[in-house]
Amino acid sequence: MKDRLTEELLAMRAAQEIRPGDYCNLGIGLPQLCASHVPAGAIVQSENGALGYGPLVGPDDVEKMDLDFIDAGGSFFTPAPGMAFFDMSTSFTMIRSGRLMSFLGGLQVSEKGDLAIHSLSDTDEFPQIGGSMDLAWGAKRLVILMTHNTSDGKSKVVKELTLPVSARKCVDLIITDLAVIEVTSGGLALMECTPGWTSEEIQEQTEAPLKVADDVKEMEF
Amino acid sequence: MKDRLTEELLAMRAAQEIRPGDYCNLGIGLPQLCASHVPAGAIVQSENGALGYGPLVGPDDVEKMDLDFIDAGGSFFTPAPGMAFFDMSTSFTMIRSGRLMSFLGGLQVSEKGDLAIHSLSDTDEFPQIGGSMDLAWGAKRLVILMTHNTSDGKSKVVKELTLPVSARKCVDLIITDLAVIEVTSGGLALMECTPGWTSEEIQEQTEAPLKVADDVKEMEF
Amino acid sequence: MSEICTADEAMARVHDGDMIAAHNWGISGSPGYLFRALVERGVKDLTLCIPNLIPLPEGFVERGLTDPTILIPQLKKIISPFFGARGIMSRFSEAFFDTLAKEGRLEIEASAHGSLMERLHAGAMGLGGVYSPVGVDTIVEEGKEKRTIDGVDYIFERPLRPDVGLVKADKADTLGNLVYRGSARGANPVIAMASKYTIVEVFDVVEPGVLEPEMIVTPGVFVDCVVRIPDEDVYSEKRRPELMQLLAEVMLARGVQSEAADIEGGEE
Amino acid sequence: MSEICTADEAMARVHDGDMIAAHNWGISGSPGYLFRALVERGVKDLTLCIPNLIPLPEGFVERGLTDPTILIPQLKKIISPFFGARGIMSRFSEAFFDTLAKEGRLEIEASAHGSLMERLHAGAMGLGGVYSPVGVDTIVEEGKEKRTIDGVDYIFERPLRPDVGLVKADKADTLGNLVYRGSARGANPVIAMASKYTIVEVFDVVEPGVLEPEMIVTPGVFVDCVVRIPDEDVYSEKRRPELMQLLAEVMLARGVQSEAADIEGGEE
Repeated sequence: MKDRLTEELLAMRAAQEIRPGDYCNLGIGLPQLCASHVPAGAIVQSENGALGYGPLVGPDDVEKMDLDFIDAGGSFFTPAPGMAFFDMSTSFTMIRSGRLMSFLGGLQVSEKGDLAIHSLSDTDEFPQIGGSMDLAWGAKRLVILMTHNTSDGKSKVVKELTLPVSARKCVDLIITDLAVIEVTSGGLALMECTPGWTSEEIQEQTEAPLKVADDVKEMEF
Repeated sequence: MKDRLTEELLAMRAAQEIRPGDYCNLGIGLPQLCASHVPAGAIVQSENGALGYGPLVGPDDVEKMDLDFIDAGGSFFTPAPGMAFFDMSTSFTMIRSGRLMSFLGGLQVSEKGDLAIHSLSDTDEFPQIGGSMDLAWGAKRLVILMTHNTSDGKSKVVKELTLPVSARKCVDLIITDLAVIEVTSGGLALMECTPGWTSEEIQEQTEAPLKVADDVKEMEF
Repeated sequence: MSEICTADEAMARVHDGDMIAAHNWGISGSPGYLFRALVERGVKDLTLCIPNLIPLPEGFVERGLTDPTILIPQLKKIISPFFGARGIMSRFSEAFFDTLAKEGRLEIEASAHGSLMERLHAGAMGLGGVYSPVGVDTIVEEGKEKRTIDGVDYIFERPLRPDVGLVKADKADTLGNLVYRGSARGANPVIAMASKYTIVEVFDVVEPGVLEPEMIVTPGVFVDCVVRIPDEDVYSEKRRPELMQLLAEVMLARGVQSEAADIEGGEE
Repeated sequence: MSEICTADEAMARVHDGDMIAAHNWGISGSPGYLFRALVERGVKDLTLCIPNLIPLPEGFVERGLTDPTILIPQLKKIISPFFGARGIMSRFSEAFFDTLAKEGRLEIEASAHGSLMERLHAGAMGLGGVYSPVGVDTIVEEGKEKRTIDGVDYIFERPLRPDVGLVKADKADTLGNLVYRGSARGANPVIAMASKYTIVEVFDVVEPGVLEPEMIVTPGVFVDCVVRIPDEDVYSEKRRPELMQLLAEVMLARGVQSEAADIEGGEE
């Protein structure tokens, strides 16, 4: 079987969507891994109430960890000049302002750009909504980072969501371990393929129909 | 003609309603004059976003004035240990929280405790609502400080408001240059008379009927 | 990302018909330097959301200071809780207002202070509207939906999402993070969050890290454009003692009264 | 006026059936010292409003630390956007939850983070409710009024006005003014403003004037009761390095993962 992207490579590709001067919220899971690849001059936001902090502390730097410097995923971050702290009401005003781009994980994305992220079942007793619904609604640009298929091989890029919807028509771009896919008014456009994979092979792994972009290319890192 | 209270005496009597530990908003006009008589341990709030500041700067202390230390009426205040500044959204959250008592001026108060304060006419092109409606709605206890009669002798304590209403059933206590009047569910109760004035004489100056309290007494300062 | 620019450059972003928000409670905390630039920009049919509309006392305008009433000829609508009536009427003739009214050119919408803050907050949060208990049975409820919830009466207040916010802060860093001083904070942080495009005038711009992360009131993400007031300008920090002196003279001339004393209406 | 008291004295104010609000995002900023006191108080049928319900990793509870899931036996309802599901299920048996569900004793109300903040804000401002655009077409809209305003769909969200707010701040002064540190701020200031009665745990209490007026985040008027964590307690400032060490050990044992890593559901 062909190789898919590692989590690290996926995060590196995704981080290319962030430009200097952008404000970006990094969600829990794969998006967190982008923190180490954010370009200089871009500013990271965390929904629990921090903006403009520095790189995450690695496991070898325990002495740099500060109990009061945690991001939304509970990772410890380092301070940076110009960072700011604020309460969660201010944080969600920010998130709903349309001034942030947002990277989220995903369980499913439909061809219309609908997103499922918070639960695996309609009868889930303990849903995990967190900030995802606010982030999906308010983002200037919403990028979903996820594996292309579930662990049992089902496509996560679907015609219609089968999992509980988190927000409708919100996704702008999908980055998976197989492809970069743009959500357009005319459906899903395959923009980039993981090295070694053809458009046809990616379509085979994808429930929703993909239009192959004229300038489709191989992913670069 | 008998003497009515001076503005200064009226403010001194009103300030007796404030106890150590109380938080109190002082409105524009007569209430501002209470600032010099607030008991130690009581904390003053200003709707533009300040809490716990010190006494106002007098006209002889120009060198103590700070352009950024102004109260709601535009008077300059002195700093005090433990004072805090905040934005107007926080300030009106405070005002609506029921945690502040409030002193306001008034144009008319009805026997039901309705208040008119913001305008002299229904067709007023430039109403002066400010924070009065919020303060009247949100106060833990609302005390109105005003002259008992208009400059042309009409009663400002009325059966029904003839001026535009600012808030209904909000007033707890009326302090005028003639009397201290409590608004009760059974109507207005005359609690104190200005020295030299009898209950009957005060009723003559008042459109709304006053029940004379059993323990009615002369105002003290 | 916040840009550092001049007032003229910033004003290029303001267009005919825009909704503008600004703070006003006398001189302190009000973006007078930007008001002046807005007059020079000459755009019209603006809607102005402002907590107070308080004219400066005599002697200030002559020195190059600007209050928001100066903007009236450029406005089609004012949303405000408080009008410094006498001052406004003395600045503009009654005939001027009659003309505006006849031409339907100046609409006045009264609000309560707390409700104005709440409408701006609702705009910032993307809400469709809120039910507010303040102003029930008053002029403020005119034309608005009313609803009783759990036995309490409320008015439906619509969100305000200004096209441009004019903000006055004490200092900014180059990332647009803002701190304020004393009671000059006012509605400024609320306006910065609610506006689609936020322009800020400051006394000084500092490097990132100079403002402590715990002290920053408005994070830079809400700020599009930072204008540093030039040193020689009447609004500069350098010339504040001069303003204070002028204000003190006005106050002394009036006796115990305050800067905003003429805002009190009629009987009060 | 704010009082300085012990956790036990403060808890006397909490009664059966009360709505409680608290912050939780792991250890930092969460009032664990007060959670422990609330367990000791033993009141029941509480409703808990909390941004997250994240169990502590193993090894923490054994050292006297408390997370909000410890309160579950005392609750009749939880309003929260985020449940650290696996951790909760491992702490309490499935049978426990089945029993609660059968007896109708534990109601779960899901929310979005921003909507929870907005409902607390609405409670603080005395609003009757707000129309929020977030959660339309999702489980969050169940049982709620929907309304289209200017072409956009909204859900009617009701205000939350907790009876008691449990707040964690860094320092208080004797007037109850609060400052926070870093991301520990979280929902604490929102909860302090929304609650009818606010109890705060702090590392230290200082004299008025020590906290700069520009740095105070929660003005003392919102604070009823300040509890200073005793020096010897596991939650004290003195023992924070010990907590940090413990947390680091947990993280190292897990590899690159974080304190809250087990909050991620299913596929993510």
